[in-house]
Amino acid sequence: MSKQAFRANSGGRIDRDRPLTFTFNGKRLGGYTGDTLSSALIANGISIVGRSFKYHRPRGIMSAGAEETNAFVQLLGSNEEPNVLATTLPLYEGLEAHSVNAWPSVHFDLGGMNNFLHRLFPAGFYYKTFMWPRDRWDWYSRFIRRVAGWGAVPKKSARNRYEHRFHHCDVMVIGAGPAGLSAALAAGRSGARVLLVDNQPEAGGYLLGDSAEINSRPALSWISEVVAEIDALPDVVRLKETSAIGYYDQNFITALERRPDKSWVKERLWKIRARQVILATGAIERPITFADNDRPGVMLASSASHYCLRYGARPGRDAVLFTNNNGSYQHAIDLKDNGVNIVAVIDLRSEPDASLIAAATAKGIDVLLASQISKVIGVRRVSAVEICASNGAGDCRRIACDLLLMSGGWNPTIHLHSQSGARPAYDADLVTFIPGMSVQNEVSAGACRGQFALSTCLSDGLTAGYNAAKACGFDTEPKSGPICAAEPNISPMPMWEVPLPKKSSRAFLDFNNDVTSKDIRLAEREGYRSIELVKRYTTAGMGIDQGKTGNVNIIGLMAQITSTTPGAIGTTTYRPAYSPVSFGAMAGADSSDLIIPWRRTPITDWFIDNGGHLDETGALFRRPLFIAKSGETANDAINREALAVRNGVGIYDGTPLGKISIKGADAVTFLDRVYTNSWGKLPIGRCKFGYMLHEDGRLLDDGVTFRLSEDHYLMSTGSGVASVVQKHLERLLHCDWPDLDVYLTPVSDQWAVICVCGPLARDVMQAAATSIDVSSDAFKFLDTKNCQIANINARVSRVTYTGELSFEIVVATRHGRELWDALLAAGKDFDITPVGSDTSMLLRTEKAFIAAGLEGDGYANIYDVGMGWVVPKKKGDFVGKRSTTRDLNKGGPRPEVIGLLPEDGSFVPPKGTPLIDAERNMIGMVTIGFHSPNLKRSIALAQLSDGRSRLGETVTLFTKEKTALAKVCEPVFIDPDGLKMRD
Amino acid sequence: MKYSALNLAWHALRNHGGWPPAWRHARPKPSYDVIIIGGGGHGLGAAFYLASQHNINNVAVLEKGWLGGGNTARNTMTIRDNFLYPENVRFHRAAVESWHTLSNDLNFNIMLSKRGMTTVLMGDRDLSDAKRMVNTTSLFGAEHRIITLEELQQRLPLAESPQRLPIVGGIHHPDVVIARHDAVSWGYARAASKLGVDIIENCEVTDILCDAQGVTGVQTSQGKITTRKLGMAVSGHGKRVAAMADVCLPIETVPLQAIVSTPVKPILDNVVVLRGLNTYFVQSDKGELVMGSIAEPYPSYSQRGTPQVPEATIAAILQVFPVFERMQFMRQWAGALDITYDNSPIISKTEIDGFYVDVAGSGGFKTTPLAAMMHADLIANNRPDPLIEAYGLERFSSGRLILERASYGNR
Amino acid sequence: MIFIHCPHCGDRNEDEFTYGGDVEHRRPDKPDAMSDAQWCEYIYCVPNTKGWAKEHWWHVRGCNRWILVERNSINNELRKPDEDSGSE
Amino acid sequence: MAGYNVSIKALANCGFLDLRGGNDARQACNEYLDIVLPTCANKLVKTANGRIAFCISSNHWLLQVADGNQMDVLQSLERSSADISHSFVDVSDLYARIQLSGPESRDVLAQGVSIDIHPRVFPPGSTARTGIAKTTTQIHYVNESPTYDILVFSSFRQYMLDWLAMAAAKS
Repeated sequence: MSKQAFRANSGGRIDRDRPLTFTFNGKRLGGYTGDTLSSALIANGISIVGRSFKYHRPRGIMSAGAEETNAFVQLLGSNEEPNVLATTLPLYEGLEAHSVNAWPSVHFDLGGMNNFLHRLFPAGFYYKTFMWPRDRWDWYSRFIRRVAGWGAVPKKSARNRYEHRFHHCDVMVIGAGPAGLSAALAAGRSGARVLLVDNQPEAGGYLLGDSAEINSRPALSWISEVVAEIDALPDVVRLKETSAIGYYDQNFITALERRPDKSWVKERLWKIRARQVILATGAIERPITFADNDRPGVMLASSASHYCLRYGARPGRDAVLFTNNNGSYQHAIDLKDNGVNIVAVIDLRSEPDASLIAAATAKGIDVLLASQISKVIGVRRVSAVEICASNGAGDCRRIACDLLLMSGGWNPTIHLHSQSGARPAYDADLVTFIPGMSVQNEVSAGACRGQFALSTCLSDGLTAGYNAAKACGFDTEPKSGPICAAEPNISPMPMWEVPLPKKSSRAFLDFNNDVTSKDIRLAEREGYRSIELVKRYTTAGMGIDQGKTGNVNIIGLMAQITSTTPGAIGTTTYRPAYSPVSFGAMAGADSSDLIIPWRRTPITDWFIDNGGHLDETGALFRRPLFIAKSGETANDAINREALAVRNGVGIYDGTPLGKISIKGADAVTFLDRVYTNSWGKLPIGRCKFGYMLHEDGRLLDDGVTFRLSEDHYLMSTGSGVASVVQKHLERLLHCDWPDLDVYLTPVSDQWAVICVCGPLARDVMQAAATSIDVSSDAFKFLDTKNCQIANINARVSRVTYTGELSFEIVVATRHGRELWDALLAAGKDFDITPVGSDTSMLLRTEKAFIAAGLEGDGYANIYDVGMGWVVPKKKGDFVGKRSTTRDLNKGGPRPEVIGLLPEDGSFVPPKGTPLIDAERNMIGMVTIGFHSPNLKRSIALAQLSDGRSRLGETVTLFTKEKTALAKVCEPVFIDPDGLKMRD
Repeated sequence: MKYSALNLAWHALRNHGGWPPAWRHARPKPSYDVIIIGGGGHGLGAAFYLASQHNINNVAVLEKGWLGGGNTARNTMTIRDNFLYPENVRFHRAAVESWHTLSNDLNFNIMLSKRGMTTVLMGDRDLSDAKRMVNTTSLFGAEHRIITLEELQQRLPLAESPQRLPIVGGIHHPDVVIARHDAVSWGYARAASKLGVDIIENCEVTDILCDAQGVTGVQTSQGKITTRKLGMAVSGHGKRVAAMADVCLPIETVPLQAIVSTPVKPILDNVVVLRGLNTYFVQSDKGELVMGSIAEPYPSYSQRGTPQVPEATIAAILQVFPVFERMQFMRQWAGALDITYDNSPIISKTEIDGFYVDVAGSGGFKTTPLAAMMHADLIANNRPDPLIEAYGLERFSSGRLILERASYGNR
Repeated sequence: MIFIHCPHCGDRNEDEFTYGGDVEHRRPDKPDAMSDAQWCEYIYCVPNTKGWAKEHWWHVRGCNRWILVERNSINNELRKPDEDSGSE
Repeated sequence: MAGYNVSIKALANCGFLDLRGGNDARQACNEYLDIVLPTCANKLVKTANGRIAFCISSNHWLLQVADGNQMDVLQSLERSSADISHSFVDVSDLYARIQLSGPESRDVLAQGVSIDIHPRVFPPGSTARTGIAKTTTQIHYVNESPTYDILVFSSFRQYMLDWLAMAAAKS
C-alpha cells in the first residue's frame, strides 16, 4: 500500500487513529475514518477517476459534494452498485471501486480515440446520420448502446432491507450549514417540532472545511455547541446523511437517509409533511468555461480548500486560482496556510476588493488582474496554464502548476425551491438565479437565497427559524445571532465563455454529458433556441448530476449568444430527484407478498391445503380456479367438479361477493333508481336478481338483493366490482340524492358465503342438521330464511349461479370455516365436491347467466346482452335508462349475446376469440368458452353483431393458430326452462 | 442542407459553423390555407403531410411554447399496437408501420429501434386476456405470440417470479419499436419548414373565429390570422382549445408520469410490461431505464409529478427484477394526457365546418406519423380515410364507442 | 400526494380519498325530458376545468363521508370551499 | 431475527355495531347506552362496562361491546329507535383486532401510517380511522406502553399481521 503522499500530517476532521484500506482500480490504498472516497483518492494523489461520457477524456474530481459531475464509480463487492458518487461516499474498510466508462483502463482507454474524432460528434450528430441503409438504426445503436451507459447493474440482488417512514413536523429545515443550524435552533427553542436534515455525516455545511470564525472562535466550536443544544431539544429530530430529494404538493418532502440508526436498515426513505419548510441548502460554486477546463487537476476553488481543511487531503502542490469574484480569495489563502503553494491568482476583473488583494499579497500570492486562462497544458493532469490579459494586450505567459482552481461565482441551490412549484428569479448583481416568490409554505435562508456572507447566513437562518415557528403558533422572543467578521460582497463578473484559443479547442459546460460551449452555439445556430430545446438537443443538464454545476453557465452562454439576459432565457424545470435514490429505497420494505394485499376468506387456508389452484380473481382475493386432486390436470379437475354439480352436489366459497347493507325509509326508492328492475313488491324474506347499469347504459353489475326487514335490504355484488359498485352507489346517494333516507354500510367481510349446489344439495342440507324445512314446498326458489345449520346461526337463500338446486348459506365470518367443515362432513356420503371459480364459470356458461365483465364487454348495454326484459315498460327514471332509450341504431347493428356450438366439439375457443365474416371483418367475439363435460362438447357465449337475427347461422372463429366454424344458437345450453334451479 | 455522414464530415472540417437553422422561425402571415394549432409531433406532422402529400404548402403551425414541448417531450418512447378492439388494432398496427420510413422521409434520424416488447403475465387471468389480445391482433397480421414461462425466462433472465403474483408466461411482441421522442418534432419541423410551412413558436391561440360557413381564423398572442381550415393537435389542452369554437370534446386531462434511472450498460433490449402491476419500462439507447405506469386517478394539468407514482412504479419493477435494487431513480416528469371517454383516438371533423381535431385518446406518441397523415388527409379532403372512420366524434351520439379499457376497469 | 382537508378528520393524504368528480357535473333531474344530444353532452362532456374547481371527494379510507374540495387543477393547490361541510 | 422491540398479537373477536343516524338516533343511543356519543370524527368514549364508541363521523359510530352482547344491544337499540331514521348493523365479524405494543411501536407504525401519530397530537386515548400500509384501519392508541389496538377489515387480518411482522423485522 502506497503512502498517502498528498495527506497533511495533521488537521482536518478525519480520525488518523482509525486508518482504513480500500481498493480503487485494483490498487490498494489507505485512508482514514472520516474520509470520503474522493478525499482518500486525493490524499493518495489519484488524479484520474474516470473517463467522460462521449469523448472518453480523462477526468478527475471536480468538487467535494453532491454536485460532482465526474467522479462516478462502480462500487464492487457485497455492496456492488453502479454510478456511485465518490464525493459523498464515506470511506469504509475494504471498500472496492473502479472507474466506469473506460476500457481497458482509465489510463489507457480505447474509447479515447473518440476524443480525436470529436469534430465528428458535435451535439445531435446522431440526428444527422446513421440513416443509411434505411431503417437500420438498430444496427448502429447496438454499438452506441454498448459504449453509452455508465456503471453496470450488479448481477445479484443483495436483498438489503429498506424502510419508509412517515413524519410530520412544524418546521422542516433542509441543510445543517450555518443558516440551517441557526434556523433549526431558533425554531427548536420555540418548542415547535423541528426536523433538520443534512446530507453530510456531521453538521456544519461548508464550515466543516473552512477557516471562518464565529464569535471570534473557530466556527466549528460554535457548531458543536449549537448541535449539542439542538440535539437536547426533545422535539427536534436531526437526521444525518439524509438528502431531501423531492419537494411535492402541500409541503410533502421525501428525503433519503443513508445508514440509519438501525444497523439492519440500509436506507430509509422519509416521507415528510411539514407545516413550514426552510431551505438552507447552500450554494454550489460554478466552473468557468475555458478551453480544456475539464482536465484532471482542474477543481472548484472551494472544493479544493474543503478537501484540504476538512480531510487534510491536498488536491495538488502548486495551484493557480482562476476567479471572477471576491469569494474565492479566502480559499486560496486557506490552501496556502495549509501547505498548498498558490502560484498565482488570476482574476478576470480589473478591480477586485482591495482588502483581498492586500491579504493575498501579504501571503506572498501573486495576483494578476484583468487576466484569463487561455490554455491548460497537460492531458492526464494539469502541468501548466497559459495566462493572457483579458484585453488581449501583451504576451501570454505560462505558469507551471498541478492544480487549477476555478471559481466562476456561486449558484444558490434552488432545486427544491423550484421543485416546490416556484419560479427562480435572475439576480444581475450575483450573476445567478435566486429563489423567486414562494408558492408553498417555504422560505430560503442563507446562501441558497444569495446571502453568501457568514454573518448574514447566520442571521437569515435565525429569522427564518423564528418566523416559521411563529407561523406554526410558537411565538418566542428572538435571540440575536453570533458575530463574525465582515466579508466583501462576492461581486462576480459575468463571464460565460473565455475566448477559445483555437478552433478545435473545447470548453466544457456539462462535464457529465460532454457538452461544450460549441455545442450550445451549434444548437442556437440550428434554431434550438428555447433553453428546453437546447437542453434536449445537446443533452446538457440531462446527465447523472442533472446539471448542478453546469446549468447556469449554459443559460448564461445562451443569453450571451442571443444578446439577452439570463433572466429572459430562464431556467429549465428542476425535478426530483435532487440526488439519485436507489430503487430499493424507493420501493421500501414491502416484500413480494405484501406489495398487493392478499384478502383471505375463512376457507382460503383449506384451499391452500387441499390442492386449490389459486389465482387473482379481483378485489385482491386469490381464489381457487379449481381444486385438483393429485395427478389431475386443470381440465380433469374442472370436468370432475362440473359433473359433480350437475349430477351430485358441489360446494363453493362465495365469500368474496360484495355485500352492502341498505337501510332506511327510502331504501326501495333507492333500489328502484339504481337497478333496472322494480323492488316495491319484494316481500320480506325474499330476494331477486338485479341489474345495474352505468349512466352511459353499459351493464355494471348483476347480483341478488335480499329483503331482510321492512326497510332493510342486503345487496350482493360481483366480487371484482364490489368497490366500483360501492362508489357508484355512494356517489349517487351523497351527491345526487342527498334527500333520500338511506344508509349504505359495506359489510362484505362480515359474512362468509358458502354455496351448496346440485341435485343432492337438499340432502346435504338435511344431513347438516339444518333447522328449517328445506323441502321445495316450504323453501322456494328465491326464498331467504334464518336458521341454524350445524348449530351455527345462518341465513339461507335459494339463489343460484349454476342453474342447479342451490342453497347459499351466509354465516358470520368467524364461523365460515366451521360451516365449511360441517358441510363437507355432512356431504361425505353424497361425495360432495368443492368447486373453484373456473368451474363455477363453466356452469354459468352452460346456463348463459350473463356476467357484466364478460358479456358486457365494450359498449354492450342491457339490451345487447339480451336482458332487455328486466327493464319494465313503465318504470320511471333509473341510472342508465336515458342512455338505453336514446337512438342507438345510428351506428349500425349492435352486438348481441348469443351462444355458439363449434362444429368441432373438441375445439374450445378461448375468451376473446374474434368472430369473422367472409371478408375477415371482425363481427363479434367470444366472451367465454369451455369444454362442457355435461354436453361432452365445447360451448361458448359470444357478442355477435346483430346476433339474435343470426340464430342457426354458421360463423367463423378466428385464432392465431386456426379458424373454425361454429353454429349460432340461443344462449342457453342446459335446462332452458330453469326447472332444476327451481326444484 | 441534407443530413448525412458525408455532410457531417464536411461540416466537421469547418467546425460545424455552416449548419443552417433546422427550421425557419417564421412570423405569422395574415392568412393561410390551413392553420394547425399545436407544434408537437402530431401538429408538425400534419403540416408536413399537408405539404408533402397534398401540395398544400401555405400552412402555419402555431405553438404556444417551444416545439415539441408537450407530450412529444414527455413520453416513454414506446410505440406499440397491443390493443383489443378491431378498430384500434387496425389503426395502431398501421401506425407502427408508419414509423419505419420516417427517418428517411424526414432526413432526420429519429433513432427508431425495433426493440420488441415482452409482456410478463402474472396469473391465469392475465394469460386468458393475453390470448384475446393475441388472437385479435393476429387477425390484423400482428406477430404477437404467447410464450411459455421457460421462454420468458430466456428472454428476461433477470426476472424472478414473485410469490404474490407468480409469473405464468408472457407475450412477445416483436414489432414494438422505440424512437427518440424529441427528434420526432424536430424532424417534422425541419422537413415541413423546407416545404414552406411557417412554424411559429410562442404563439398562443386565444380564440377561434367562426362565421355561418365555418372557421374564419384564429386570434393569437401574435395577432389575428385568417384561415378556412383549422386543425387542432394539442395534447393536454384539447378540451379548452376546442371550446373556443364551442365544440365540446369528450375528454379529460389527466397527468401521466414517467421515471428515469441513471444510465447503466445495456441490460435488456425489450420493452418490458408487467401487466398485473400496471408498469412497464425500457432501457434507452443512452442506458437509462425509462419507466411508466398508468395515468393518475383524477384530472389535473399539473406536470410536477407526485411521490407515490415513482414509489409504486419502482416497487412493482423490483418485485420482478430484484437485481435492480441498487439502480437509481434519477428524474421524474409528467405529461398532461387528453384521455377520451373511451380511451380511443378522435380524428374527426367537428360541427364547425373547417375545424378538425386530432386527439390521441390515451397518449399519442405511438401514433404520431399515421395520426398526422390521417389528420392532414381529413383536412385536405374533408372526409375521413377508412382507417379513421371509427374515430369520428359521431360515435358518441351513435353509441359506437371503442371502449378500449372497458375490460380492465370501469370508468 | 396532495393533502386534502376533510372537514371531519382534518388534513389527510390523497390516498385515503377517491375522486368523485366535478360538482358542476350534476346528474340531471329529468333525463327523460332531455334530447339525445343534451343527454350525450351530459354523459361524455365532463367539465375538466383548468384552474379552480369544486369537486366531490370520498374519504373512503377515513370517515367515509363525501366532502367538497376546491382544487386548482393547474398546480393542485387546495383551498377550503365556501360551504365548509360535507354534502350530508 | 429480532428487529424492532414490539410485540404483535391477534386479539379475540369483539362485538361491533355500526350505528348511523342523525341527532335523534344519537340521542336514543345515548340514552340506552348511557353514554354521550361524540360528534367529532376520530374521538372515542369508553363506558364503565368496557364498551367503546368510536366516532367515525358526526353521524356514524362504531360501538365495541363484549362479544356475545352485540345482538342484545342491537335489538334494544332498534327498539329504542323504532321511528327514527337510522341504520344499526351488526359488524362484529367485519373487523378483526390486532394489538401492537412495545417501546418501538411507533417506529413500526410510522412505516405505514401517514397521519401524525406523535404523542403531542395523538396522545393515549386517541383514535383515528386511517390507512395502514395498503388497507383501512381504526387505530386506537390505548396506553403509553405504548399499545395500539388496530381494527382491520377481517379479510385483511392476515395481511395486516404479515405487514406488521415485516415492518418490525430485521430483514
